[in-house]
Amino acid sequence: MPEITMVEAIRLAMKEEMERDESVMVIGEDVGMYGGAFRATEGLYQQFGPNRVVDTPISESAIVGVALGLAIMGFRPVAEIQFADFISCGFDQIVNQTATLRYRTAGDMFAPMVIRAPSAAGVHGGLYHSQSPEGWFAHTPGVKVIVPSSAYDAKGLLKAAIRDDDPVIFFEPKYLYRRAKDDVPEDDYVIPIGKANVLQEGDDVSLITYGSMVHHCRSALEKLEAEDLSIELIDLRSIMPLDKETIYASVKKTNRVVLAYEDHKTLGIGAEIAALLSEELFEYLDTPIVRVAAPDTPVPYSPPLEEFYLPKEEDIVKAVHKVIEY
Amino acid sequence: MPEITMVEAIRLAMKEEMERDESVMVIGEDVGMYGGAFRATEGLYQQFGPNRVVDTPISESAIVGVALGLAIMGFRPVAEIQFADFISCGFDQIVNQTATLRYRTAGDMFAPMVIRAPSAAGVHGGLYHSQSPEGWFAHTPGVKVIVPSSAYDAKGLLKAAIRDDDPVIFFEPKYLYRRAKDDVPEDDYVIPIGKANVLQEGDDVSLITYGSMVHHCRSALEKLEAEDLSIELIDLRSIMPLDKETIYASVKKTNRVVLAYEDHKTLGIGAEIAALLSEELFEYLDTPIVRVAAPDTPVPYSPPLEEFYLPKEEDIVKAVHKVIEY
Amino acid sequence: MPALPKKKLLRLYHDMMLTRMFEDRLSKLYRQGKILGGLYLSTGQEAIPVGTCAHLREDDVISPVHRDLGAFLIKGIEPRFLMAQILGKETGPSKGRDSFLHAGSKRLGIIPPTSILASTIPIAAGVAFAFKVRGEDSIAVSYFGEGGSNRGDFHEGLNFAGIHKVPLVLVCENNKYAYSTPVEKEMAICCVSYRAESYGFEGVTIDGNDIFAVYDAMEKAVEKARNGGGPTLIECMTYRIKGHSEHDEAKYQPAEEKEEWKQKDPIARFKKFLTESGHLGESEEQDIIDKIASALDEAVKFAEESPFPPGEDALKHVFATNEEP
Amino acid sequence: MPALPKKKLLRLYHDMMLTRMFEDRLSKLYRQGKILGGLYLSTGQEAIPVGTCAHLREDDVISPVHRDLGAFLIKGIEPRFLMAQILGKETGPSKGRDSFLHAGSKRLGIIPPTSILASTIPIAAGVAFAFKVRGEDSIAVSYFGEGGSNRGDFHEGLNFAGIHKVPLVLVCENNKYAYSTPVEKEMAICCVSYRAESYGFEGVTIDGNDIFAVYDAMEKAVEKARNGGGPTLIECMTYRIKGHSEHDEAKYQPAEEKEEWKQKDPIARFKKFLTESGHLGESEEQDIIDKIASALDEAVKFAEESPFPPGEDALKHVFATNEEP
Ligand SMILES: Cc1ncc(C[n+]2csc(CCOP(=O)(O)OP(=O)(O)O)c2C)c(N)n1
Ligand SMILES: Cc1ncc(C[n+]2csc(CCOP(=O)(O)OP(=O)(O)O)c2C)c(N)n1
Ligand SMILES: [Mg+2]
Ligand SMILES: [Mg+2]
Repeated sequence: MPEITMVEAIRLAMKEEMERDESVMVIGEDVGMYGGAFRATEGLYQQFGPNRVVDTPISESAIVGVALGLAIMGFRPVAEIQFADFISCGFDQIVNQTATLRYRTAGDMFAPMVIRAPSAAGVHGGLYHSQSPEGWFAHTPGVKVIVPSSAYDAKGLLKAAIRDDDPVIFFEPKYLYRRAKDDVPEDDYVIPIGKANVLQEGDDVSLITYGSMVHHCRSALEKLEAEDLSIELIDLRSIMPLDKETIYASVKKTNRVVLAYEDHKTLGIGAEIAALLSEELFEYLDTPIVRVAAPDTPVPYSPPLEEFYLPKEEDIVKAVHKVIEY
Repeated sequence: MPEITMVEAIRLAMKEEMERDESVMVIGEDVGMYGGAFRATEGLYQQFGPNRVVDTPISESAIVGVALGLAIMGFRPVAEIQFADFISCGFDQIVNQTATLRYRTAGDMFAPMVIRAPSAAGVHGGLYHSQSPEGWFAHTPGVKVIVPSSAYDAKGLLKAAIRDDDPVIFFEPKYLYRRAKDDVPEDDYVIPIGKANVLQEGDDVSLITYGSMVHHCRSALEKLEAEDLSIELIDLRSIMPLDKETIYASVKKTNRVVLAYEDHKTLGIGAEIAALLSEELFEYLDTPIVRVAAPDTPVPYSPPLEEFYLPKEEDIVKAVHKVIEY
Repeated sequence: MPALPKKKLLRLYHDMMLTRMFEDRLSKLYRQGKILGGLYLSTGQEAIPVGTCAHLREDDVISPVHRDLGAFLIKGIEPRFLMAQILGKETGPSKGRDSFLHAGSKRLGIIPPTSILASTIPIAAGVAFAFKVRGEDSIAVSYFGEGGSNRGDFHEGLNFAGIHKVPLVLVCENNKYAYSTPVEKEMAICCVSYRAESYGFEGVTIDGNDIFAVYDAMEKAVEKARNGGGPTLIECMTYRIKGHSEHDEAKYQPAEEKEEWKQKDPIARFKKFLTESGHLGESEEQDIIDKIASALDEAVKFAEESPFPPGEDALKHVFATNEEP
Repeated sequence: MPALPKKKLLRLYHDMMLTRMFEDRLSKLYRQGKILGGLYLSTGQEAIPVGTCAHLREDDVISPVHRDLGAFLIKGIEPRFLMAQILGKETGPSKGRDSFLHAGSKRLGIIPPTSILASTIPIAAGVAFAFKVRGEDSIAVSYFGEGGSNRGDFHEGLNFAGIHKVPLVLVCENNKYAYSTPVEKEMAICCVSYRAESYGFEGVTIDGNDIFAVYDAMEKAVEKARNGGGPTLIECMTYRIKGHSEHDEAKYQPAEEKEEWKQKDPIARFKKFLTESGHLGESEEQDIIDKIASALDEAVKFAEESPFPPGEDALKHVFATNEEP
């Protein structure tokens, strides 16, 4: 089992799915001969040709719309938005056309398609190469939203997304593209959408997170190791649907919750989890639910600003202490 | 003080502000001679002429972008999106251009503009004439979001929005356009953005809501009158910024919370309020926080479906009972 | 010109009459309060869906918009199901889930419109691209108003279609108004067809009230599309005789203008031709009208007697996982 | 053609050299790891911002994009401030808040670019509309690549500008590539200027590597815009000599093509003219270069010595209410 990076795992997932199923296509800007801005589609054009790997003009709305047309016709397009920050340009096609298709045709038509986009900050991208738009889409009925945190997960989740009969938005934390490395099996495996991953079991605190924050949580846990705390670390993997079962089971055990996410604090997915818990698991909560998230500002560029902006290891440590010492 | 409808109050606010300040303009589809799809701009073209009341082609992205250009040049445009459901077409101009301008220029440039749009359901509009998009924008740093519930508030809040130096999205529940009627002063008054309105004081439950749900909450309260409960009814008016002060003061007193909103339950503004309370007011909460909201589906058309979809008086009554009997 | 066999001519006439009479029923139902929400009629524009859809096969796919009621019928939705759709009934294609003509059919090749104007253009381009990728000779047809042609999706959709030379026919219904906005305020040019040049394919402007002009232009465009020649934009000049929707008095449309265009009514014009050329006798016409009328009676009856969907169905069909079992 | 006084000619030459030399410094700083994020250079395209901005007044407003470094300088941002901007320093116009050329200035009339291509076109149309409403004779100039011209905002922005005949000049930099995508895959036509016709105004295609062609075309367009004649689209044909960004080796650009275009370098070409026509002697040239070099030394020094903004400033400037006191 070779160790590969997240971006390689993503490429492998597409390659294998395209080999397995003729209806899988790739479409987006520079995804063809060039292999994509982050090289996620490298080699696919050469292997599958221009009918299955389609370069588009700079037209995010058409990228989504054309993919939707293909999906209606039985293809399984994987559309790439070059940076998640530009998904705003295809917003209507996603929320009003794609997300609603099954609903408004009472199941007669549906959209088995994936929209992939490199997201999140940590690489000095500034306002327009750093965004975490998952909150908008988690609020939009009819699309699923995934953010992987490891190369292994990325492959299995992307395969699940491609095989899913509903539209899936797949945000790839670009900070992890080459930093996250795993032994990734070369054969076929699928990680079900909507299932969180308990990365570490524990009894004292449920630390719930996803994406690049998983890594900051892990290093926070290392810091906390000396303190003899038993922390359950949960990687959501799917932002929507949420794995309530896993979350609730954990909170019933620990009675303390820290939510860590890189999206803006206000109405990031942590808000929904906190709301669910305060509604459905009230009697299990021994302490306030603490959120560690980015502030409600755009993502700034300059290193000290971005550093300040991003939720960090020490914020997580502090939050854990807060619920422990409450 | 004449009794006027909400849509008349909105028109009056624009008229008065245009008389007061030459830099106020109106721009949108059919807003000129025709006076707007809901007649909110009726008479303005005749009074202020084509340089200040501007008909546009069907181009929501350009409507927002042109308004932003005008705002940069010192105008105070009030842009109308014919239905809130179409705001998705101008999404990038709002979230990536308008909302960020002040931030990315470190305050050198800013966007004193208003985007008005008729929103929400209850008039058999189906998927595309019924949406409540406030959740997306409350999650977007740099824009303020307002939803009035009465003619009186609509006038005062719209005036505040027009005078605000930052972009304000002003959603007008079209269900209330002609149903909400108040004695509205003909003279100048402003209702500050970010201040909630305590419509009824009470000690047992904080019932927090906004928009058309205010009216369903009121009728729920009538139903509950016989039960000798003391309910504090709060109309948020501003979805963003939230009036934490008023909310917190109420919850500290009542220790029980019901959140009622017409937006989708998941990541509607109630999620944020619940999260804030479970984080910052944990010790004051005696019961679970109950949310009464629309389900996570598009808004269906047919009367029984829409009726089922919309959160109702009886849901509010049930939720109040739930927290009281907990 | 009309080297068409009588049967074909009468079929076109029938379809135009069906559209007109269907909409007249809707107008009545609307006044009876049986249609909730907006009602947008195509009175005076019937030649466009009829003359274009006449060339389509079952495996072709259309994406109609709000003033294309005729297209739904000709592409195969039975009047009673369309009527049920418009009344919000369980038996309509959307099962009451969306309003008016927001109805699609995978089997019949109909992409359901959404209200978002022009948004179906890139989708139709994607459908046409699918045919091309598969090497099939089916085509896609995308309808839109001149108003919708000002949205970004028009630009992005046509550009993609032009680059890939997909089998797509773009039918623009230029009826001089977008809601209250006259065409001069929508664009600084006379003709939407000029815009096709920006995307490397042909655009033509024709008399949309002349069924033969529509029929002929579409014939060429369809043949070209089926044979790998890529897209064509057909701009059909017409006029919106009624208001934007049934609640719009449309005082902004000058009375003389309206009168002038009433004289150009596509059905009256076609009927004159058919009568004068001996293709349509009085009793034949009465026959057509009677048949349509009784079909519509049946359709209205069916729709009115159909149940509304049960409220709790509102929760279905968001994802595959909450489909019916 | 060049009936320009020597002083003006040398100013143009200076501005092109300044752009080239500024970018060469950036390239070095990038390799030293001092520029974080992407670096997009305009090597070979310098005549476009220089030849167009030469006609602008302080009260005119530009909306440049990522390959318009020259425009920022000519419109008045001092080299040291622009350098500080690019290094993410507190002393840059955005105070380190956004990257690279994402810098604006209300006083100097510069709309800051965002990465979202073409999005500034409707904004510039709004700025131009503001001038029209106020009856002022200032103009707006919007820059974009041929790649960006495929986005919906191009269509919506130009359509609005055409309807209202606003004083707007649209400068398209057609450098044959959008990132790795060659122009044939971006559109099915040769020239973006064709698209102007869709909006009722003139589009011209010129040699963007010929400073005189750029200067002349802009002169006409600016005069027209100032005098109520409405927008013009000027498409400047050019070529991206370097990769899309400094990390892109651009193997997709054929070597011969690149070589061919290197021969058409706008600076070398202009220099040849200036030398042959006796406007530029060797020592004069050295003088210009020396002055620029020392200005750049100073700029780099200033930028490097400038502090980064303090981290907690990240929370400022979201709303007026959290401005500095
Ligand atoms: C994106 C969008 N903006 C606005 C509307 C509101 N609206 C519905 S129909 C219409 C006019 C459409 O004009 P046109 O495209 O010419 O079609 P017509 O109604 O004339 O047939 C408008 C503005 C809409 N449905 N979608
Ligand atoms: C809306 C959007 N989509 C994609 C990108 C990514 N991107 C940045 S520059 C570029 C190519 C731009 O090409 P062009 O407009 O021709 O300008 P050039 O770089 O050639 O000067 C792309 C695709 C972007 N910045 N914005
Ligand atoms: Mg029209
Ligand atoms: Mg280019």
